[in-house]
Amino acid sequence: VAVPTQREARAMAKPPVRKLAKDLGVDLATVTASGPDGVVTREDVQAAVATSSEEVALAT
Amino acid sequence: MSRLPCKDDRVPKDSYDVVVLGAGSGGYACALRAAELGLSVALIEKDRLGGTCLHVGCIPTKALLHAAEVADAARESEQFGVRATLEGIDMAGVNGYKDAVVGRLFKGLTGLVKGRGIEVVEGAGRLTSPTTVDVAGTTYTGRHVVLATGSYPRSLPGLEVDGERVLTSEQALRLDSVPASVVVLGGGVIGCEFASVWRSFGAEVTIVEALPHLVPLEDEASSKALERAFRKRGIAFRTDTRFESVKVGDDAVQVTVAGGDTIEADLLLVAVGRGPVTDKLGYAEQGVAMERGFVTTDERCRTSVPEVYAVGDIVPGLQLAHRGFAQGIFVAEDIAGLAPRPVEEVTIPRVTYCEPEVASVGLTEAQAREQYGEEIETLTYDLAGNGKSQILRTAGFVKLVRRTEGPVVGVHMVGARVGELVGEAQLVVGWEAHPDDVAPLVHAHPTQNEALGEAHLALAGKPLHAHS
Amino acid sequence: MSRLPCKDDRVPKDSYDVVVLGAGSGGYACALRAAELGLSVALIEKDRLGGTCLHVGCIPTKALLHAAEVADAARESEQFGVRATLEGIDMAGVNGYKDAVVGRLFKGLTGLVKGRGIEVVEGAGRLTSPTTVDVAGTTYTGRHVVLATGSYPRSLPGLEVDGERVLTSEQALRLDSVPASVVVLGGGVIGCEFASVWRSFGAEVTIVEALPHLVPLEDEASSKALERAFRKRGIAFRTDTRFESVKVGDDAVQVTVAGGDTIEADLLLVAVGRGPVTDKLGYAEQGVAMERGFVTTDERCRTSVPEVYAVGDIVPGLQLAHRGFAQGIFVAEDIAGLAPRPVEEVTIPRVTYCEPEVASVGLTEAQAREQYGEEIETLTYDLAGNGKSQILRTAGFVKLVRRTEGPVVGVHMVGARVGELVGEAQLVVGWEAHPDDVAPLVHAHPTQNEALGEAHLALAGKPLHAHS
Ligand SMILES: Cc1cc2nc3c(=O)[nH]c(=O)nc-3n(C[C@H](O)[C@H](O)[C@H](O)COP(=O)(O)OP(=O)(O)OC[C@H]3O[C@@H](n4cnc5c(N)ncnc54)[C@H](O)[C@@H]3O)c2cc1C
Ligand SMILES: Cc1cc2nc3c(=O)[nH]c(=O)nc-3n(C[C@H](O)[C@H](O)[C@H](O)COP(=O)(O)OP(=O)(O)OC[C@H]3O[C@@H](n4cnc5c(N)ncnc54)[C@H](O)[C@@H]3O)c2cc1C
Repeated sequence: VAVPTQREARAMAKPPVRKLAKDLGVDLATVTASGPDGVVTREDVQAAVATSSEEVALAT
Repeated sequence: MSRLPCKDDRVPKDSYDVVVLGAGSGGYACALRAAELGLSVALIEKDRLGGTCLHVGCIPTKALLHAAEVADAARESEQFGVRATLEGIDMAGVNGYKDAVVGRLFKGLTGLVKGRGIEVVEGAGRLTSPTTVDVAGTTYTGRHVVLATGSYPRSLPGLEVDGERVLTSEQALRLDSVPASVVVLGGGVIGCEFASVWRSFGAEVTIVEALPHLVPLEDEASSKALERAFRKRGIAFRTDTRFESVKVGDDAVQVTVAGGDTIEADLLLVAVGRGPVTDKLGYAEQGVAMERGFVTTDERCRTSVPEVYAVGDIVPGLQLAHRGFAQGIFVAEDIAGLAPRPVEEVTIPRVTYCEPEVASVGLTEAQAREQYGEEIETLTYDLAGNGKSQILRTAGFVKLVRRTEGPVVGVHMVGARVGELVGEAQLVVGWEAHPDDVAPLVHAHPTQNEALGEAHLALAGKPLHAHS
Repeated sequence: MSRLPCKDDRVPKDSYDVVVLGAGSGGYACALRAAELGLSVALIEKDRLGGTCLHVGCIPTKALLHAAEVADAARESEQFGVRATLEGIDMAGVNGYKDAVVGRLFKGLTGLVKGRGIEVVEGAGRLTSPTTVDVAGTTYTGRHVVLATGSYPRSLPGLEVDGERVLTSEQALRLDSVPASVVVLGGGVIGCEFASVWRSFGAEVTIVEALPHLVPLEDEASSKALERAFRKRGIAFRTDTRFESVKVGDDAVQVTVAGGDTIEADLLLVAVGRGPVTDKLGYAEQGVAMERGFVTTDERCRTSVPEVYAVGDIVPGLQLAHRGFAQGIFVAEDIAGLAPRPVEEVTIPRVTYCEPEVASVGLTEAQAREQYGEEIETLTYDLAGNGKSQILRTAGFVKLVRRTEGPVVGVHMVGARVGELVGEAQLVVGWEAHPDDVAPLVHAHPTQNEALGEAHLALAGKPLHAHS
């Protein structure tokens, strides 16, 4: 099950961004990509973190 | 792993998926990758598989440069407590070594090409239609034709190369003795590499360069550092200086530069650039768009004629073997329908293998400023702070250029052996890493690549062995 | 950029944010980073700033190894057409060179530590409470204490180091002549490096190693390649062989190994590992948990006592200077409240700087198999196909270990100068890149880092200069 998502992830972002997402606990598959050819950018990952922490803030 | 069509169902001898004209870096890489992807390939070469790079370019020059390094090591051995004496250079021995290296790699390449079932056609080809190349009366038809005829050493108007006293790089590679003195016309990569070799072999060398700096395509900091190092090595150079004329005597040349100064030497090397080999090959006649002799293409290596691609030195841009490889591979994959991503010129690493080496990838500071205005930051880490560089007794630096708060867009390095650091630098630039991404990956101590690590640490605001 | 507290509002002399005990790689890196982050720091050192690495470790050994390289270059110069003669090794000259390198880096480090406003305390410290270290009667109090007292060369039970004929690495660094013959006890990193130096300097060398391979922590392929290369260089070794005893004579040692064989030599180097310097320093007394003399910590370098951290060689794991740096930086940032990410041991690069070099990062094939079962793939690219390695006349390989369809988890390399390639390799492993990520970034030709590129191309299913 893990293998296909990994392959997806690989296509979706450059290695340092993937690593960043992993470190921040962001699932790349859930991030809206803004880069060319559907590539997830660093900004996309950071936006995803901001959104999720806002959601957390709203929920509490 | 390979998917070669088996011998029996191979397409007729004169009809192929791809016909590649020229078996240099660009052409053979394209042929290898195409064959690997199951395409039938004819590879036409009038001289030897491997082209300029293998026979009269990258490989033989780097062999000379290594012999030069060995000579320098012996000459400077006392500095390290080693008692060795440099008695001289045996050019027959140097050439034997160089030719053995070329021969071995040539054998390897020949085996590789054969092993992948590529049809190698010996002879000079000519484009006779968008899908045909003629070689000595035989027509080779391809669904696609890839032009890869490479480049030749240029001269200046009125400057005649005689192959005796006035040489191109090709002839300079075949000298059977070390000249006592040389004038090198052109301070680009090839000129600086030969100047470096000859100086290490004991010659008096003067470089004449019309532009304001040596290796003028590099970041200005790199040019200046190289000039400093060359000055220390006793390599004379006159930048901002135009060549005017040369008088060839029986055993010397007299070079006159703008202003009237003259320089005498045994030899004159003409290293003023390389022109495309595209003349009289039928390209223009078949409607392939050209510009000053070069074949123009889009970023997908497509010429103005739909069936015809072009790769390598005949396409305007960096004249480097690995750019040829990359373009060749790209075209093969494109033809095979893999929809590859175009080769980004800016992520192609560049190395000048003189002593000290100059290496870079990405934008120079000036280019970055042009592109991003004031939104850039630079950081220079001096190799004086790098243990391994101190051990090698080399001077130089690692300079990073980044977009403010953004990725590293350029890496520039000068110093002995820094050419090997460009592999790491190209991942950083190619993957658009931020200094913060590199910072947690602490580098091996004591290496020169540690200097790259320190530079990224410092740029991320966490200098370790650097003054903040 | 630095945020040093200005002199006037500095905390009282005996109370600090951080008290660091030991100024080796781990300790001084921690102090530098802490000061940079605005913390007040006392750095206690009984000997010299820089510790093992700078004075009797990494730096002096690598200087010897470079002198060895210069000697080899002279000895083998004829192969490259250079007529040079190696007359001998002038150990006074070698030591002068080595000491000059150390001296220069020591000066740089001293300046750096001073420049950041760190209070350097000279003397031997002892932990007297979770927040205090005593030095010759003065108590230094820290909100946090960082233990970084490093390691010392171990011996075997019954094997007495006399500093004359039976030496540790520390004494071996101070020899004033080249021994005619040496037995090296221990085929790990330090043993192999000294063996390599002495062989290059002309000695007969025999390594005795109890485990089945030289550099036994490396991938087995690397060990085997090193063994092959050492054999060719005439370095004898007996693996799977236990040391039994040594008889020290007036001008020789006689080493007896299990089974009864004896080996005679001028000297015996004991390089069987390094033990932690933790004895009688108050650690155990203050309740710091220990294991076989090492201070145990969690992945955040915290000991069992909340205020006390430990970094470097006293913490079980890789005994490497840059691991010390990384841990020191980590602890400083942790104390400063930056919530840094723990140092991942597996992304720390490892280099053995003998000739040929051995370099690696990540998992060995065996470790990967243990972790992922059959879900791994490996690829070995032979340096015979790499132009630059042919030019250097070196043999070796680049071996990649990846998870099937997944990232590269290990890179292993053997060959002259491959230590410099580990910078790129560590980005690949550290950023968990897939071969497909590396493949489009075509490497500079002709470099050795090209071999890394070719290996990734091949593993991505697109071999260029490799048989598929
Ligand atoms: C001295 C020197 C040093 C260099 N050092 C380096 C270096 O260190 N690193 C680097 O990256 N680059 C280096 N280069 C540049 C590198 O050699 C070129 O970029 C590279 O060879 C270009 O490849 P190519 O395939 O475009 O052309 P080429 O290698 O020139 O190959 C073209 C081939 O086409 C053949 N050909 C031409 N016309 C015909 C025809 N009509 N029919 C059949 N065959 C034909 C030629 O015989 C030749 O074999 C160096 C060049 C020189 C001159
Ligand atoms: C021959 C050799 C070669 C090596 N080569 C390499 C290499 O190439 N690359 C690499 O990464 N690593 C190498 N190492 C290992 C490296 O030197 C160590 O990993 C590193 O020095 C560990 O740093 P540390 O801060 O833990 O300890 P140390 O460097 O040992 O520093 C500890 C310091 O604490 C001081 N100290 C101890 N007790 C007290 C006390 N009570 N009071 C005050 N001060 C005290 C000591 O004087 C010393 O300065 C080599 C080691 C050796 C021996």
